[in-house]
Amino acid sequence: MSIPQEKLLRLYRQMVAIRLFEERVNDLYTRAVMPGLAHLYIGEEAIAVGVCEALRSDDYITSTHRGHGHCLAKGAKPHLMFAELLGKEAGYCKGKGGSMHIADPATGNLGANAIVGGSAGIATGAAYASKYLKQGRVAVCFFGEGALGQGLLYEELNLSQLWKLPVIFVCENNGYNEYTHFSESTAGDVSARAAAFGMANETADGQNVREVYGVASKYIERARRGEGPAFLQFKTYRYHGHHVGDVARAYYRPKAEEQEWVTQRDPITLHGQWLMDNGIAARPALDAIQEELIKEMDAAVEFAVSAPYPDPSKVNQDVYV
Amino acid sequence: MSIPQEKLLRLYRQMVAIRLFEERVNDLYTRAVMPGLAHLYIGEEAIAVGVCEALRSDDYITSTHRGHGHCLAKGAKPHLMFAELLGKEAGYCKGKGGSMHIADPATGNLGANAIVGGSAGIATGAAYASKYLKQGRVAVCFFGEGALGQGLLYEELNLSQLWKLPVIFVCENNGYNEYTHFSESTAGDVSARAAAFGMANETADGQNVREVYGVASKYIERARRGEGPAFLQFKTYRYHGHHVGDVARAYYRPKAEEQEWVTQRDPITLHGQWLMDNGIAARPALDAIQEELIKEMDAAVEFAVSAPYPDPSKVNQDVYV
Amino acid sequence: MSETAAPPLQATGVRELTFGEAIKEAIAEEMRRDPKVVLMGEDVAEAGTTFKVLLGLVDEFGKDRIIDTPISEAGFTGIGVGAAMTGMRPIVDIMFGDFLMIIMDQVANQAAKIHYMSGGKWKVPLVIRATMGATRRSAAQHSQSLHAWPSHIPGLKVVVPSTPYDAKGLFKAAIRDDNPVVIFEHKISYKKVKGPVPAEDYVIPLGVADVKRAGSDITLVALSSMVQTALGAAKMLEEVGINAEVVDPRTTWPLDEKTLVESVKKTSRCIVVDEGYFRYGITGELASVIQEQAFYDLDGPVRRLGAMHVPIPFSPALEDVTVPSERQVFDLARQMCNR
Amino acid sequence: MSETAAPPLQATGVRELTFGEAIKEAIAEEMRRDPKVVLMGEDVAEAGTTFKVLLGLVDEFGKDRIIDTPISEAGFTGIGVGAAMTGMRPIVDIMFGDFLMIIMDQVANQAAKIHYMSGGKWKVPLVIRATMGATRRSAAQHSQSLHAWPSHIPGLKVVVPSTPYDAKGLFKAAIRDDNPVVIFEHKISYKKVKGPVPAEDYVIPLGVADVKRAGSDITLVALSSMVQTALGAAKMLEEVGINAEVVDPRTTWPLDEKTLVESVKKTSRCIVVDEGYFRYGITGELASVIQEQAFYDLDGPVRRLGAMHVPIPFSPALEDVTVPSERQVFDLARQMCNR
Ligand SMILES: Cc1ncc(C[n+]2csc(CCOP(=O)(O)OP(=O)(O)O)c2C)c(N)n1
Ligand SMILES: Cc1ncc(C[n+]2csc(CCOP(=O)(O)OP(=O)(O)O)c2C)c(N)n1
Ligand SMILES: [Mg+2]
Ligand SMILES: [Mg+2]
Repeated sequence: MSIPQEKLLRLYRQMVAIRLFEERVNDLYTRAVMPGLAHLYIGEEAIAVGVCEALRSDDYITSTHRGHGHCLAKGAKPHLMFAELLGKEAGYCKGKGGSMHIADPATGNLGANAIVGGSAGIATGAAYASKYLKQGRVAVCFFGEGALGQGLLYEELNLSQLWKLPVIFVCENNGYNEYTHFSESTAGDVSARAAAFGMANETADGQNVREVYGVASKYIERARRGEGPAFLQFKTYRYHGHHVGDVARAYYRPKAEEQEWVTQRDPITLHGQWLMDNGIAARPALDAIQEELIKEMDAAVEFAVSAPYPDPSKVNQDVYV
Repeated sequence: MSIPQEKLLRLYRQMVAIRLFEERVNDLYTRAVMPGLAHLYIGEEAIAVGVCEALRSDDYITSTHRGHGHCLAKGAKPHLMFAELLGKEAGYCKGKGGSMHIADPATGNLGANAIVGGSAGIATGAAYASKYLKQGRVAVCFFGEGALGQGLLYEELNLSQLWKLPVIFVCENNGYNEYTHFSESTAGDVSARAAAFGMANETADGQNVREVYGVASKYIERARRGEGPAFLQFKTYRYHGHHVGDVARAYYRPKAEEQEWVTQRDPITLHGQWLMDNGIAARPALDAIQEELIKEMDAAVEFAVSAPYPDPSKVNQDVYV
Repeated sequence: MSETAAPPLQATGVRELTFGEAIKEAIAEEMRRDPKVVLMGEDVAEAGTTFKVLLGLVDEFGKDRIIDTPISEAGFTGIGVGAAMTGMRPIVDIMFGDFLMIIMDQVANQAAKIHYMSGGKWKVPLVIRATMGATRRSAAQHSQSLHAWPSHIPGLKVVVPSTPYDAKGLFKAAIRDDNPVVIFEHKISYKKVKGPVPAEDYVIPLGVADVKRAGSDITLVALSSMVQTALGAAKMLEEVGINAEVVDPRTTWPLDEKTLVESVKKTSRCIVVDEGYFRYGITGELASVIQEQAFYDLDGPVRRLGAMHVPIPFSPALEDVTVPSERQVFDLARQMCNR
Repeated sequence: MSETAAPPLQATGVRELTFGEAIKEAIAEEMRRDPKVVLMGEDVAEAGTTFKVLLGLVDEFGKDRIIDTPISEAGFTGIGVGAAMTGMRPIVDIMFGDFLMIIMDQVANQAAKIHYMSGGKWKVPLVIRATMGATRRSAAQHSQSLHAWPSHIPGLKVVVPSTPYDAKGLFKAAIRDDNPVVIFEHKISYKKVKGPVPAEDYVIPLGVADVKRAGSDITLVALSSMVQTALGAAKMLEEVGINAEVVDPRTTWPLDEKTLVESVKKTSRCIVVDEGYFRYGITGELASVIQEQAFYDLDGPVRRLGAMHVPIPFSPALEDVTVPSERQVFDLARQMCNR
């Protein structure tokens, strides 16, 4: 499938934006400016970007504890996300949600979720509503391979296939559930688990943003046509710790393995190289994109840091409609 | 596989015993002697009998809401079961459990369960203990195909395969979840759901007790050798309603369908015929077995009906050890 | 409040309906009003639920709106949550309230918190139907009354109706509410409890208690099936000259503290009766609220009667003694009024 | 009871340990005593749990006894139930107490009822480790204190320790108990709370409250983290001449009513403080029990302080006001003692 030039450049820009965003999150944590913890998406950018590029703005997504990339790729504004991460009133959730609960109706983001696999039903329900209301919207459920351990996922695979709902289950297989290699937690074959329900499925390289975009587009449009759900597995890797505090990782994964992915499989480097090799953009153009985004992200952090905290009196608002 | 003669006869006897037991349960309900409801196993006898015949007496089973057949096949005494069904002190559970909770450590019966799929973890846990304690015991988890809707089952399939536990998942597919045909609740292929976890699996005729016994023996011994769990699907049919009160069934399944199974696929008739065709037993011998069991069952009902109810003061005993 | 105790006088066509019929009518009326209302659960369509309460609805609304599901309570409750966020008003039916234990993450970690976690941006207009009540000889896993659990969780509303009139009005309010609402229907009441119900459309606001019987000597606070028990006890008490007031909160959350407290301030005595497990449940909260706010008007401690703190046994000889009886309420009330 | 408040004098080698170290020591000692004790959960082995509390245990006991599981809380809890029935003494670790919502069927429909449903024939010596406590900036799904839920269910025992000494003694008792026990460990206390712990083997029986501070003017009943809060408030109260008694039930079930009631009869005033949601939870039951049994000795109503009845917010500016503070306890106590 041939991807128009400006799309190819947007794929690059979006990945860089997420990378820069997450680097600043890590910095805010290290400088003790951010309360709590955060799970960085660095290394996995191609999945969120490739999938969301294939979605309409009124399509839905559900996200995870590692959700910043999904939210940004679906159109979230960095300054409102930083504000939420810092617990400020100006944040997407007025500071009530934080890193693991960014939600935004304006961009179809049904919310990140701190319960592993917890959003499988929500995404399936949004797909059900879209079908019932004949809206032609598709819902994407992002989840890590660790969610394969949650029974709820299988109930939703069965229900969505049975009812031919326009939901796409996107398994981001980064090889680890927290500090455990997924081979120690996962028997058999991942995609066979979807195939068992008669669900369309495909496994692809999560570090190649064009491949992700291509595969996602194919199944998203299929779902939009009413031909049913799909299960997509993308092989990827998280460069940083399970969360920002997970720095000494040698006991559960070799440094060499990390190095190999960072140096050989980086989705941004690979796509940038491809853009240059194919004469779509020269280095200066790519650098310019990065420069521009750095300014944007620094300004966004600025905004968030100087934004006020919510007044304590707001604590019991928004409990009920 | 060739089955010794006395085993072939015991298979017949056990099936007849369950049939006669259940007929009396239905009668006790109809005559308003039994409190509450019960789910009859009539039509499915070959599965419990074939599987339990392949088990050691110290092996474990977990049972379901439709559990009388499993309990009897594993060695439960009819008079103590009838007593439990009538809520009498002499019952297996002192009247505290009733039809859906018959349990008996003496026969390795970990208990029937009123939560669909609720015993998948218990059976897997018993298999785990057997492996850890090096006891060589196998645990069988009986469940109806409706339990395929419960996420817990998939968690246990993954865990038991991952840890190579000696547990056998026996899916009794009688085609209906209560009043809904399983095709309306089940997407894809049933045994593929186990295969997806890399689990050994086989589908067989649940009306042929010799076939059930053969398949069960093969996988039970394999599990006992430490080669891991298995998933067995047996196709069967329940002759009566979902429970004793479900009499007008035409709205969810055709009378003709019921008739076909009752007249063409009855496990007792088929095995009896086979025994005669193969010169293992003549009609009089089979009739004798039946006569003897009728006496035993009637005596068991007698015992239960005349047994006393527990004293109300016992109500708060057995809450804690 | 008391105008909701009996049907409004101007009510057109008041019929005598059973508790179950009133619930079915509420659902049917709301489904006619609003095409976004759908109901899903196991065997809800042709079978009309295990309790046969919804028989016939599928004929009017079809299988796209009265939806049979696989045996996946967590799965379809999750679908209900997502559908509620995206324009629907789903009712999920989990049959036996005991099965709440399977769906609590979807109910209490997801549905209850989404509005708050999103800073008020998403809402979840979901109704969860659950049943409650023992003495059906269904044993420990099919007889529980678990309304205390969702009542403990901020973000949920909990409805526990006792009469056909209340059931219709409260159920309609629950469906129109923009928050997740768990409604507990008493199984035995489905057929056993009858009462006048207007054919017309009416809603009973959530959070308004109802005085089911006015009295002056003692207040009996009761929910669901225990309202009938309390009314029965009140009759017995009348014969010994004790005039009991029976107050039904109707919803555990929001909670109409004012009506409860005013009644007790008036009578100076109170027994809270509930069919849920006795410990760390409904009676503890209600008794605490009352003693906190009416302490100086109380003659003695607020007393409580709940289901015996044991798993519910199968044998009739045992099960019947686990649920508070008219006799127990009568004896305790009489002793408190020392007559 | 009070002899358990401080380590027995004859204690050999009393060390200062953190709350987390005491729990690890209890588990290690029991695993040495009894090969049938195993522990399973997510990242419990090399990672020593998400909270690092069990670091090193796997080196001594190996991966067959400190078992890493998939992210299947219901799945491995079910395995724990079955294994407990068949000769093991498993400890299942569900990490954040919020995940209890995923396993409640296995805990409350299965483990809690099996002994009773089987007429006493099967037993389930299972320990379920859960955490509780807010102010870690983990937001609504990782900060709850849900000890009220299992406390509502007959058949379960519920342990809520507040000090390292109690944690070790109660955890060992829980492991040796033949019933299913849910133990709630306060996350912040793991590192923050330190105290003397004997190196020797000792158990604290479940169902025995402990007077953490003797006093005469008012009784502060508190559990877990709130014991520290109550003790802090007691210090502040001392400065204004109010002598507060702090009573820690230590287990919500079995419940040592006697010790609570005796204290309140003596002081005639009581505040119950808990970190769980305020409504239909721990404080309601404890306040009810106390007013039922000590009513005529009470100066005024039993008062309650619990976590604000809202989902737990992320922002520090909001989260901190949801948990009862020393200041709140102090102000309320002072007002009640009108000084
Ligand atoms: C139900 C549940 N169990 C456990 C956790 C704790 N936890 C948070 S993230 C995580 C690992 C998730 O691994 P994976 O799904 O592969 O996502 P990744 O972190 O690799 O992106 C765990 C166990 C949780 N949040 N929810
Ligand atoms: C978790 C749960 N959901 C629903 C029910 C109600 N229920 C009891 S039996 C049954 C149907 C079970 O069908 P299947 O598993 O095929 O067993 P069968 O009755 O056909 O033997 C249902 C829905 C239940 N007991 N537990
Ligand atoms: Mg992962
Ligand atoms: Mg079936």
